[in-house]
Amino acid sequence: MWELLKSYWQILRRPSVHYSLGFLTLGGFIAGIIFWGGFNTALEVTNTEQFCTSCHEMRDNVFEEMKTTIHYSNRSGVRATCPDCHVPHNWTDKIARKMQASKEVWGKIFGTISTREKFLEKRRELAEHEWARLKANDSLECRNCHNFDYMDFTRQSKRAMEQHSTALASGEATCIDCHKGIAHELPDMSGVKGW
Amino acid sequence: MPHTVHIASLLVHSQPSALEAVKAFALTLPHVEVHSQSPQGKLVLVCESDHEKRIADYLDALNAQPSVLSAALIYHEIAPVEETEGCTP
Amino acid sequence: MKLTRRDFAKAQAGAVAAAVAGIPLVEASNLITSSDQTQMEWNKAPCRFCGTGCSVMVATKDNQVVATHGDIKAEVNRGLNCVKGYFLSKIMYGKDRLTKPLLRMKDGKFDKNGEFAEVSWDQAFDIMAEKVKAALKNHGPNSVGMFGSGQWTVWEGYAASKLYKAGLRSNNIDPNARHCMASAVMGFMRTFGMDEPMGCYDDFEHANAFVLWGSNMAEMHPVLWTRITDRRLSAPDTQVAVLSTYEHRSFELADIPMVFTPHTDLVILNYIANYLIENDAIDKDFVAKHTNFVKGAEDIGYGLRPTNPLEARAKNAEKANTWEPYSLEQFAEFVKPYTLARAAKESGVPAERLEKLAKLYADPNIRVMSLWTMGANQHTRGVWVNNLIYNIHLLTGKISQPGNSPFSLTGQPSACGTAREVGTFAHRLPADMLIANPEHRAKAEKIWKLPAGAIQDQLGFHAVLQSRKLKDGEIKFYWTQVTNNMQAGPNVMEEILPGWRNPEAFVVVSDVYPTVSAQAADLILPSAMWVEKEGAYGNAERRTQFWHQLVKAPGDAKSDLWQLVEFSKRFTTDEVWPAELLDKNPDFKGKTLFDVLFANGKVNAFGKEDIAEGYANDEADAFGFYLQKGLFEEYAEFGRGHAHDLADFDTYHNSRGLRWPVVDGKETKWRYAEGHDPYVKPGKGFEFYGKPDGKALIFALPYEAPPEAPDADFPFWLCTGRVIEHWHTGSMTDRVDELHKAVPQALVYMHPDDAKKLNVRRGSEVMLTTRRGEMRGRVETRGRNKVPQGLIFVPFFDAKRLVNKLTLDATDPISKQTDFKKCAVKIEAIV
Amino acid sequence: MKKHLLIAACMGLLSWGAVAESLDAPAPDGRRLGGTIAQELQAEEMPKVENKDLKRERNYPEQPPTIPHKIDGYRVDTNSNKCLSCHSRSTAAKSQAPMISITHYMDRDGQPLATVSPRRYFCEQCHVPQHETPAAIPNTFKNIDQVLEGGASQP
Repeated sequence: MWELLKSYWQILRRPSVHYSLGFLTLGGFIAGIIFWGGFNTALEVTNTEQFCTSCHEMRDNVFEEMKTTIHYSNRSGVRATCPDCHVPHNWTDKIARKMQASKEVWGKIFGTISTREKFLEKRRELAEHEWARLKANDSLECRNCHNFDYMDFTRQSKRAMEQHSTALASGEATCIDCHKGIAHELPDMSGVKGW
Repeated sequence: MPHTVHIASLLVHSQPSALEAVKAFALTLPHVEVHSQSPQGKLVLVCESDHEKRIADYLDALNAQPSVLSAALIYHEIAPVEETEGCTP
Repeated sequence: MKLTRRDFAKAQAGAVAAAVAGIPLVEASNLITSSDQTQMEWNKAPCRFCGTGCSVMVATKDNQVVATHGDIKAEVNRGLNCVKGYFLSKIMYGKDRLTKPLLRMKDGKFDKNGEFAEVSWDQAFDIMAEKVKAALKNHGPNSVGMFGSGQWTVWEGYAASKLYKAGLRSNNIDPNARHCMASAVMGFMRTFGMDEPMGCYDDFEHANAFVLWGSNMAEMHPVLWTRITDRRLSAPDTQVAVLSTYEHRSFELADIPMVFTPHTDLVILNYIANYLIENDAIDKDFVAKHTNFVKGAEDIGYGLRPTNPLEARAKNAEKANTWEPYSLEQFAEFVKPYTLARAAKESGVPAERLEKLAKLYADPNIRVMSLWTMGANQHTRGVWVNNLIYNIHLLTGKISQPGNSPFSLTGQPSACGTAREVGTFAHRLPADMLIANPEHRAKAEKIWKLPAGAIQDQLGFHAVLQSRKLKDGEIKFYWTQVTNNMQAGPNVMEEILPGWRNPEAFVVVSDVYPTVSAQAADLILPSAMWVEKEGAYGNAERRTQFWHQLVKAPGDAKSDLWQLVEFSKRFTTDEVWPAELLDKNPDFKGKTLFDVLFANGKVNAFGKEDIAEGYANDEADAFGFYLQKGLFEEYAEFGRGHAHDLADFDTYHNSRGLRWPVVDGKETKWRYAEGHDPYVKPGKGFEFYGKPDGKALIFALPYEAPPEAPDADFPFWLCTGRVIEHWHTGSMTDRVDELHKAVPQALVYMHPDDAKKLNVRRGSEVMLTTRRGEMRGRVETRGRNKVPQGLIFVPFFDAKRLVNKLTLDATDPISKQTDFKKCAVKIEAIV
Repeated sequence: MKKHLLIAACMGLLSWGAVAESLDAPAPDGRRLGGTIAQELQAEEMPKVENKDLKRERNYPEQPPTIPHKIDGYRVDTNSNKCLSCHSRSTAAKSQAPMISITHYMDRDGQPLATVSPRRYFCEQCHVPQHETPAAIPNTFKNIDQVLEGGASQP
């Protein structure tokens, strides 16, 4: 066995005899593009609602709950899909989030939230991750669409205007502080500030 | 903008045992008079103010009293000051 | 004294507030008016809406209701009302209030297709009497009919029943409680031999698990829901299980939420019985001492017309309400196929939730209250569902004890007090007695001081049958009071409307507003309502509550009681009783029905001086005696000494109601239990004395398929029901601005994915079609109800959206109660 | 044969027409237009919820105030109560929303509690938003002020 590995290693180590350097460089480059493209495509595929809801855990829980909310259907038809809110748009953050997602694959395989009951049990924990992430990045994914600079307060209700022009404007609060549970149901909120 | 005066009456329903205490508290509020009261714990307050905000504040303050069951605005009239001075109805 | 305008304004401000508070204006400036003029009168009255029976305080001033609020002293609601109850002040003041009798006329004469014109009460009664006499003479007792409701006051229902059953000698009188409570009644009668719950609302504070079988109490019994919420949120071990065919507001409090496929409640209930037996969780001692096992008849049909193929196929439609002896062992064998796996598969509820539910009942340390209303009762196997719920409580002995309580809720304010206790059904007499039983008839004749044989043995028609008989031309005269069957009854287009518009029939509707029923009538009588008359209601926990007349009815509007009693003067015994009966009892000859029924020495025994001081009583003024008291005291004779004891009349005016049986001035909270119920013999522990041997029955009953289910042509389930803001057909609540603006129209609740498939969206107009009719409505994919795919929910309060054009007039074959919760519907976009 | 069919069809139409007419006889207007029971009229558009945050006059002091704003997506269940995020004692100052009344802090027996009474937890049992739609039927209810002014509501 060891011998076999050794011989393979030697083959790999040996400089190429048959192919030109140019071919190898160019070939490597092209292969790189193909590989990278594939990686990105795969990444993009996992970044769609279709992919998210291909698992029943997402489809039957959070996605089902979202269907009756304003982020699913509203006057202008601009709607948020799962990754719009739950996957960072910035590349490094995205890759970091995707790495975290490997844990979710693990969860899927072992059925951590395979039933509604299990999901509800874990909901507070899962929600807290999202709140913490959005709190830390100042609700970046919210702001990708809801940009404070372009909010026309006169078109908001009095209540909204008051909060947005004070707490939000001063940076005292960020979107997620008040807008928890707008797209999905909430876990037990005891101890959560503002609830 | 003409200077206005706000005249309002509030109906305060308190626990009968605490009526006197509530009354005493109400009288600490500026420009508040006790109009009438009943042994069932009801108190009618009349207040004047130069701004409606103050009336709302009074209501909130009364509502926040522990023995007050409810305090409600019953009557609210806004009149220009000149009209309210010196003429008989 | 010189007064400034400011002083004046202040005086005015103070006086108004004092008036609101009901404080006499002592030493305060009396610029506006004197204190006796600014004072409001506060009186108690039960709420006009659901069967909860909340007490409200009503303020009146100058013959008008000016305010209402929850009665702090009432045990039922302790100061709370629901949003409808808080707006009771406004229900009498809709601008289109009926104030004059209206008759369809052409050229000064009645014409079935004529326009409504004002007539006098005399003219109205003339034509009614003419039609009744002709019908009775030519077509027999069941050619005259009456349809009332659990909104009749106790004495109105009693007077109507007496007028029909004893006066006109027709048992053809039924209440709309038939659409509402009949399955609960038959459930009680079959299992316990006696109607109405053994427990009471005190159970809410004692139970630590609540199971809602198809009920949406958060919207339909909101004040009782506050008691469950109170218990659930303040005693953390408390659990709430909610079962329904769609997700509604009660799910907001649910620990065990369960959305099941329509009709599979039968499977779930049998699974629980199976679970209890297999896990040795039954109370063997209780079961041996206090129960018997029986097997009920199967394949009993669906209460459809006999010509319907489904009905013709049913083997035991004729003997649906029969059973044979059985044993525990046989019962265990019978429920064995109802396994957890089967229940989960057929109901669509996850197995772990079903098991959790079963454990609530199995655990001897958990006190369980089961609650149900229309989900269980409006069901083609509604009686079975009631029986199966009792099975579980009897198997575990969780019954008739504080907190252990199978509790059948009611939909109308006096479904229990009037419809059931007075027995305004086509087969019943007061105090659970039956027309079919000769002894019961004899007893009624004796109390009513009538000759033997005055009450006929021929049963009347039940609600759905009345509609069919109208259509078939067999009912010639039909009078409805306090109900709106054209909107609330099933299959309007095929069965009800054609019947009412049948030229053979003369239809009278007594109502307060031009309801859809009034619009379809031939004669409309303007009624007095709620505190415009003295009344009594009986709520779901056996509590009888009274109220005084507080204001006068507008215009010529008269109470239903006045209408019934005054109408009885139009008949003499010779006109409506057979000669042989009169020959045997010559004393009765030549008398009016008023003399025989109401001036009989009992009903007119109390003079006007008995009326509490300071209260008006328009009926006493009209007839010269305290009619309500006389009727009540005569009626109470039926139940006293027979476990239906009512206290004396005046007691009720001075209390917040009492729960019968009231023995020696004491009410009964838990029936059938020693120490609580005076009718249980000492040493028995429990005694279900409605049955001859004191033992309740545990029924073996299977799952049977519903009469109609979605298919390729009609692919959706249709479920109908209510919303919290409106009561029943909305005739009162839709005339209150705040309630109308809260829920302006009936919407078609639909799953967003279904909407997408149908190419419609929220707000789209759709045409709903069933095999019986069609209705246009707007789609709602959000909001309070989350329906599963394949099912839509439409409330029935909206007179403009008559969802009962779609429903099927299938009934439970035992109770004859309609199933408004399931039929198959097709949905198409209107473009 | 053809002729017979035609006559039969005409008869059918005629009798259908006659039935439809007699099903809908003239009647006074109520919540439904008089004489339209057998017809299906277009369903009204769904109105919007009034969202002006303006307090509305109450009919009497004991009336629960209606909600002057939208409540879409405000969850109230065992996990959370969004209404209390603004209207509870501790949050009202910050939000400047009216604090729920003192009665909401009492139990069944009128004893004051440290927090909102559980029996009052589900706000929408008493408080409802209002849609931008006219009254279905005008209501002639008169409040105490109007009654004292001498206006009688009864016809």
